[in-house]
Amino acid sequence: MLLIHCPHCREDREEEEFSYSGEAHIVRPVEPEALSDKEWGDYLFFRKNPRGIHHEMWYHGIGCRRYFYATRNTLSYEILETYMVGEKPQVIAAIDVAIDAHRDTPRGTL
Amino acid sequence: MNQVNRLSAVEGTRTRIDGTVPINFTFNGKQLQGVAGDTLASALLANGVKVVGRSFKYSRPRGIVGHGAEEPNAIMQIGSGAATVPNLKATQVELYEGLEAASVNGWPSVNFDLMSISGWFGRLMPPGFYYKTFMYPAKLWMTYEHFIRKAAGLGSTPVQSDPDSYDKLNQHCDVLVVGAGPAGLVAAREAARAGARVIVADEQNEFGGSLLASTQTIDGQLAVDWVADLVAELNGFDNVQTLPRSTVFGYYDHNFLGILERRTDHLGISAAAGSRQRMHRVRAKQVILAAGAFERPLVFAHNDIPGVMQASSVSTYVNRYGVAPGSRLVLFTTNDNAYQTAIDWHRAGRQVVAIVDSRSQPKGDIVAAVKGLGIEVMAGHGVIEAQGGKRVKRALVARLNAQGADIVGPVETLACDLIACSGGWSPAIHLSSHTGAKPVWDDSIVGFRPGKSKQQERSVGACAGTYALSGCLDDGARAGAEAAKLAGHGDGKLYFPSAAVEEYKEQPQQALFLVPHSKKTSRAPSQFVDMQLDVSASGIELAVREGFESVEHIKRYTAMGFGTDQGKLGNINGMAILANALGQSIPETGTTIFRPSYTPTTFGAIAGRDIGELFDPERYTAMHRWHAEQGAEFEDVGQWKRPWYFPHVGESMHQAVNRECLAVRKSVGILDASTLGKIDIQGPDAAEFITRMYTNSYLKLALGKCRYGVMLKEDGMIFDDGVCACLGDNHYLMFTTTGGAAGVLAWLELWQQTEWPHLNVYFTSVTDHWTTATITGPNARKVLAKVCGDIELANDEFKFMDWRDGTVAGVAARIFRISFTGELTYEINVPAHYGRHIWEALIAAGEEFGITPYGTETMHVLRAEKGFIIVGQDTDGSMTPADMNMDWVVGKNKTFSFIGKRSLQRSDSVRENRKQLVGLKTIDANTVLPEGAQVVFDAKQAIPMSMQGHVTSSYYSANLGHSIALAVVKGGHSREGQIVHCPLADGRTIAAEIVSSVFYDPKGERQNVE
Amino acid sequence: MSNKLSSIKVESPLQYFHRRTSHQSQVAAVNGTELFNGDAEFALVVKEAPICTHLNLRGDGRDDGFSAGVSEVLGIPLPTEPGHYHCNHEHSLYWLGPDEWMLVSQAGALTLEAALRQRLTGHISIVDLSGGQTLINMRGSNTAVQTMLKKSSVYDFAGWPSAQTDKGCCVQTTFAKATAVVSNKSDGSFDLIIRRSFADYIARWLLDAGQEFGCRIEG
Amino acid sequence: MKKYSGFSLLKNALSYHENWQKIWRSPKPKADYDVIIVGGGGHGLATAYYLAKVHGITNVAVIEKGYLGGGNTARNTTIIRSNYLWDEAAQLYDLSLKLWEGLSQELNYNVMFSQRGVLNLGHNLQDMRDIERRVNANRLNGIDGEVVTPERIKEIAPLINISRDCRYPILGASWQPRGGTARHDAVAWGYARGADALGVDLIQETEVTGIRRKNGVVVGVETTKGFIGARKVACVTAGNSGVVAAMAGLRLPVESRPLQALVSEPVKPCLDTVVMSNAVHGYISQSDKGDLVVGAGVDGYNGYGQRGSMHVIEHTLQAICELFPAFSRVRMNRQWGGVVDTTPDACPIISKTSVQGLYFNCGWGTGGFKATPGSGYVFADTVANDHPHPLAEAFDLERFNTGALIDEHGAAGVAH
Repeated sequence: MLLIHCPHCREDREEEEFSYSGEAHIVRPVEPEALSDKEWGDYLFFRKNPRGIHHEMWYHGIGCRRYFYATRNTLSYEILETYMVGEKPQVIAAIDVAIDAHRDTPRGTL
Repeated sequence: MNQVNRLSAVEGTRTRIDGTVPINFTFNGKQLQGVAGDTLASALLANGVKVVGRSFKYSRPRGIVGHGAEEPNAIMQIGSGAATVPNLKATQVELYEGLEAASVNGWPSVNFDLMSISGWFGRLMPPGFYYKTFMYPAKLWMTYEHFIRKAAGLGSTPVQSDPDSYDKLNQHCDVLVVGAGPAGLVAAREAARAGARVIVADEQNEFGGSLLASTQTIDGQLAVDWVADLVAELNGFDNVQTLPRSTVFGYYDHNFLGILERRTDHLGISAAAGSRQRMHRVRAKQVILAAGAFERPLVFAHNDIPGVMQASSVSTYVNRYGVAPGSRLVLFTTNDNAYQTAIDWHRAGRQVVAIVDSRSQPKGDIVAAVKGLGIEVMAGHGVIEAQGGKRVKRALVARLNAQGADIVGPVETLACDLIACSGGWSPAIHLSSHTGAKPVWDDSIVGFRPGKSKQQERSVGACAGTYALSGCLDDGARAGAEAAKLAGHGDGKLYFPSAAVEEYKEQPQQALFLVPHSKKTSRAPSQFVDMQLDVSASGIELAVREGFESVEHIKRYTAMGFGTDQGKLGNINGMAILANALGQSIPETGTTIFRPSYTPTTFGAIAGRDIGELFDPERYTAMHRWHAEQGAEFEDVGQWKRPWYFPHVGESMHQAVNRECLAVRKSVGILDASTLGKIDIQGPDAAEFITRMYTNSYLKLALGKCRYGVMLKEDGMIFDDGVCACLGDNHYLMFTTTGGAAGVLAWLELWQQTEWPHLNVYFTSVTDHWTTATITGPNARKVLAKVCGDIELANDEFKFMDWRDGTVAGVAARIFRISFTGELTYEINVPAHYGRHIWEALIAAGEEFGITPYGTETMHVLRAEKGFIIVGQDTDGSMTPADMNMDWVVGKNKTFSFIGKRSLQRSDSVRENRKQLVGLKTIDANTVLPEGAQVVFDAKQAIPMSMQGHVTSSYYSANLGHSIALAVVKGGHSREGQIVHCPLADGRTIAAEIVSSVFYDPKGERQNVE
Repeated sequence: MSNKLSSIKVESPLQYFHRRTSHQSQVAAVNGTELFNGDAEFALVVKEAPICTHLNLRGDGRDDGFSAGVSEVLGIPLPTEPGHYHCNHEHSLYWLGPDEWMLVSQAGALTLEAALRQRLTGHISIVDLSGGQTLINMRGSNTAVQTMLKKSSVYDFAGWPSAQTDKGCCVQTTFAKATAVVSNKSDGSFDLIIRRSFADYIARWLLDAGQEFGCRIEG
Repeated sequence: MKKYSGFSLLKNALSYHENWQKIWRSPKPKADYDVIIVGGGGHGLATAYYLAKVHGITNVAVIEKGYLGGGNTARNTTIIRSNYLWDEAAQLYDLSLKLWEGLSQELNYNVMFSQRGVLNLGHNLQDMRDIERRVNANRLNGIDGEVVTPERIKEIAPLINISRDCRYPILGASWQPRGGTARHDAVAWGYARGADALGVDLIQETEVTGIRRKNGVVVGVETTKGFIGARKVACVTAGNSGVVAAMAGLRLPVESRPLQALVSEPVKPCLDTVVMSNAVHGYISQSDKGDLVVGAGVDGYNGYGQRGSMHVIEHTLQAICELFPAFSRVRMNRQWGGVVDTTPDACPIISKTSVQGLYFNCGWGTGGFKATPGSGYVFADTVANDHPHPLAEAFDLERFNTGALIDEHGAAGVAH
């Protein structure tokens, strides 16, 4: 049962007020038509889904109706930070960098 | 039976019962009497009841073992009829007048049980026996299982609805103290004094914990008096909430805890108001766990015979309830602590036959004190077997070696009727364990201590392995001040002086988890580890012999710890026996993770008030009352109640819908369309934004005009549709489906806020603000003209897909000329306060035209006649606009690649043979295809058939005089004229012709009727 | 919108509820228990405010022109601190989000919207929600009011300081299985702004939850 | 392998159960295997069993980081049914159901597969349309099923509330008599015992920490007990698939979410079938021990914590109390969570990957237990032949690029 700090309301609020909106910082390709089916499929469906540090979107739907980002540990559920759209996370998992370097397919325009 | 075991007052103790208030109750139909302050268990013991139940697997007679949440045997069915509750532990049931209790197992009675399995026959049911048998012949398994199931379960559920109600409070506090024993009480006091918002919860009916049965003094006061003063002090704080009868059942993420408060159970009535139980949903900044500890039983042969009890429980019954559950006591211990039980028993005037101490040289202060009373101490001995049938008659005692692992002397027999056991204590680490903290084995306390905190919590007192009262008080106070400080209150320093306590200095205990028997474990009489599930030491050893090594495998194979006591007594012994069998240490073997609930928690309390009509909000439109008064039948659409159809007296649904349909096409009908989602969109980039979200363009939509659009998810599949109107410069109104309203708003916000924040546009839901009355039919204009004088309604003035502001029946209204029926239609929108007014005005105005209110069913028929789709009915999340024959709604020349566009070009989206929307006309005009019928091309093929699609919508069209259906069929758009078949469950196969999905007025002329 | 109310029937969201249902739940006697605070017949009174204007206001709160404009028209400062509202005898302006406010007013919706639009420039939005919402007030014994809030919402209202006559705290949060904008008032009572279609549900919820101290709903 | 039977039980009872054969060996890992299966849950063990039994590939190791069957196999609510909507899913799940029907005898281990039927309730008109559609499709696929009325539902589950007065009254249901439940632990143990007897090495308490590749071809796995070579590596790590995929530099169309369940205290038999309701969100059955076994919907956020949020449980029990008002007084004994790998179309991934010799079987979402035998069967075939089994073809990873999804939840809400 999460307690989430809404950066807009500037207070800790109960999970029931929020909804989860998936992985953050996935940028929509500027020219979708220029992508192959595989690249487009990657953008649509393939996710980091890490066991550990995760940057994700939350919607304070029963509250200020604003989206924001959270850095959350998906194993301990600890929320390490919440931050505004347009901001960069302060906490970044080492593995994130590793996976990006390893990946066998490039990720759309990302 | 009178209360043969009730003690008269004992000097130096004060019980918590009131002997002057008798309470009558029944047990297995027999009238008995207890007194105020009794639990059901103490009253049963007072009455000399020996057997309280039968064991689950072997049906062995069982008696009361403990005095609280740890009790494995005394499982009761309480009450009868709708208010009955299964599986309550007699040790936790407060006695009330008229209480009805019954054992949950044992037929025909617990004292004479036909199902009792004894001797070697029981050996046919070792752990896992059912995995090895009942397999042949395969057909018979369901028969075998039928009999296995007959033996399942403890108590019975009621068969009626629960007459009681339950509720919840959302609580927020600085410090939650779990347990109001000595450590918890002082912790709460320090935290409260520092100004923190404190909640103290304890599962018992009164605060005090172990002190309620203690003969110790604190600051010169009897412990119970000290408790009373402290509780009064706590109640004096405004910032303290005290919750007795309240069990903290689960510790969840981010310091969220669940508490179950039992409010009326002890009264024995179904509460007429308020709630039987209340769940507190607590978000605490800091938590102090002071949940105490459980005494560990000793595992010896036939240690399950009634009369074998926990030593601390015997003391509790004597000191707290004034009950001596027997006459002649053998105390079997591995530690100093339990000697107190012999003192208590002696003081109660009963005989202590002997203290059997497994340690070869017990020499603590209390040992001396006991010897001073003339009690015999048999050092270096163990009780290796209890004997008796339904009651202990004797204890077999033998000398053990120094490790307690082997018998090294002859077996003696001690006659007795009570064996009190103590194998030391196990901290109640359950809640700490819920947080994911991994328990740590500590040899010095022979038990698991709570692991490193994963949350803002700390354990104090016995649940942290601190057993001395003085230590509990000191730790508790410190924790209280510290927690308050961390929550932002006080400086962490102690305010209250520490209490003066006299207590014995204890000598080390001995670790003894399985008492040896003269026979080896596999052949000895059963040495029970988990009594509720009949798990014995030999069963654990067998599981190891069979190759199981993980403690989780052992638990699952033997069922150890899966009972309603969750292994509070048995688990540590079981793990230790396992470790020994594996030749490992206990830490190497590990522990299992405790999960919520700490003790069983009522479903109804977890559900709370959100049941019945409050299960989910019913949303009403402003005209709801009118519909109800007209006798409308309602349909659930999301949370909305929408009129389904308006039957006249004596009319069937079919007749009503036919009448409504004909009325619309012949004259005029009226529909409450208020539930459609409506989103107001403003901002300089509104048109650009909307154009990105819909498949078509809105950049050139002129003021006063509307346009129909389809919204896709990024995967290219249709997810909503509706009309969007341009209301002014940079101002639009978007209609969504009824069910899609909230989802579409969140979807718009998502893209604007996270992807295109540079686009200046605001969205506001106006669904509730506007009430929509839709009049439709050839006479719609005439009806509207009667109540609206300030809009030019002529066809070429107020065109199809226009909207106008005007006055309707004296109310400012916004009218959209759009159509979901194909007829001339005006959707009249007014602020909802005027909803009923406008509706009644239109009904009155339409009277001369026979205006007919219609519901969603008629709406569906009429739109299906026109081939208009309903998202979610004709589409299912795998349909593109092209599939729906709606290519016309996809803007091919939009510069921006709208949401979902790219997906329309994927190989699967452009594949031939996709399912496509078509009309179906049954060969027999009167046969209506069932919605959901599957479509095949060849009706004669064998199963599995090659399915080509399915019927999405199907109705009888009274206007056309034949049935109509919409279906999605593979390659359907190029199959017009072909015959398809729908094989049905009832054996019929219905043939139909693929036709255009537009059945009625294909040229769309009727909406322009003059 | 027209203000010719005299000849036209208007129906507030809870009016239907009054006509349809018994609108009070009384304390039931429970013999000999201390459970229920049964001094008063009704420890909780819920009253729906007369129909008034509700406007949703969007704009950039950090833009001085915007906040000055709003405060000039309304005579109260724009609350920019999360979770606060400002009010005077005519208007109450609630913070809903960093660029969103709810304005509840005795002034006519059309007039008020026009006045704001005239004064405000740039990217703003004003939306009339008067028909879609209603304001209800919950007053009674402190215990009853606080308990009702605890039963109904996950938000921690006890953490709020007392309201003053011209400002107080507000929050949009859960209310049973619906939502509400809840605010405290200087007289110790609480206001709830709820959506019209949920009004019946919330009224039923309040009566049910208020049963233990007695709850009356007034029109 | 010594056969289990009533006779062997009797014989062993006479010798005080001192002479039972070990259920499986505890071998030290060899240096090299033909196939390494990562993950010793039901699906992994079934894959190993069928590799050995059907394909004669016995130089196989199953590597499990904890204990066998300790993941979702140990955490699910054991519901078995095959009444899926789409042909591809229905055929796969029905293969599984057919294997279930002979599994106890096949394994000589009683997995207690109990065909007490499954009801999927409908509460509104669209539910009923979907039920009709699904049942019609099932029948034409040769899968048993019928649409039943509330009155018939009441006969099957007498304590259910079919009153029209409740918030979301029951309008009907689909009924699959061949569906039911099985004893989850026994499934893992039975497959493990069977695989072991055929020569498969079951290696517990050993975690795979890396997947070693050479020129895009798998050569083995790094583990906490060192490197183990293999020509093929088959990953069956439900709830952890993304993490294992990342070891090979792959990303999956998978998000791992908590799924919660709970059991009541044991009560006397009162519910003889499985009742599921997607619309009000709860499902329930009664075990042979008497526990009411209740499952919830998936939690809203990604999480590997094997626990979810309380409000999900609260909602589920509201639904259960609505469906069975008499159960309101029953008490929750234990609650827990598992981690489910959800895919965009609520259908599994059974697939080769871009790495030669590396295979994935994952993404079963909330419905993996029922698929255990069929999943193992088609995956073993796919691994053995390096080519998808015909029933696995549609579940290839490629579908997420072409768009050929099998939108099972589009029609069924939640695919438990």
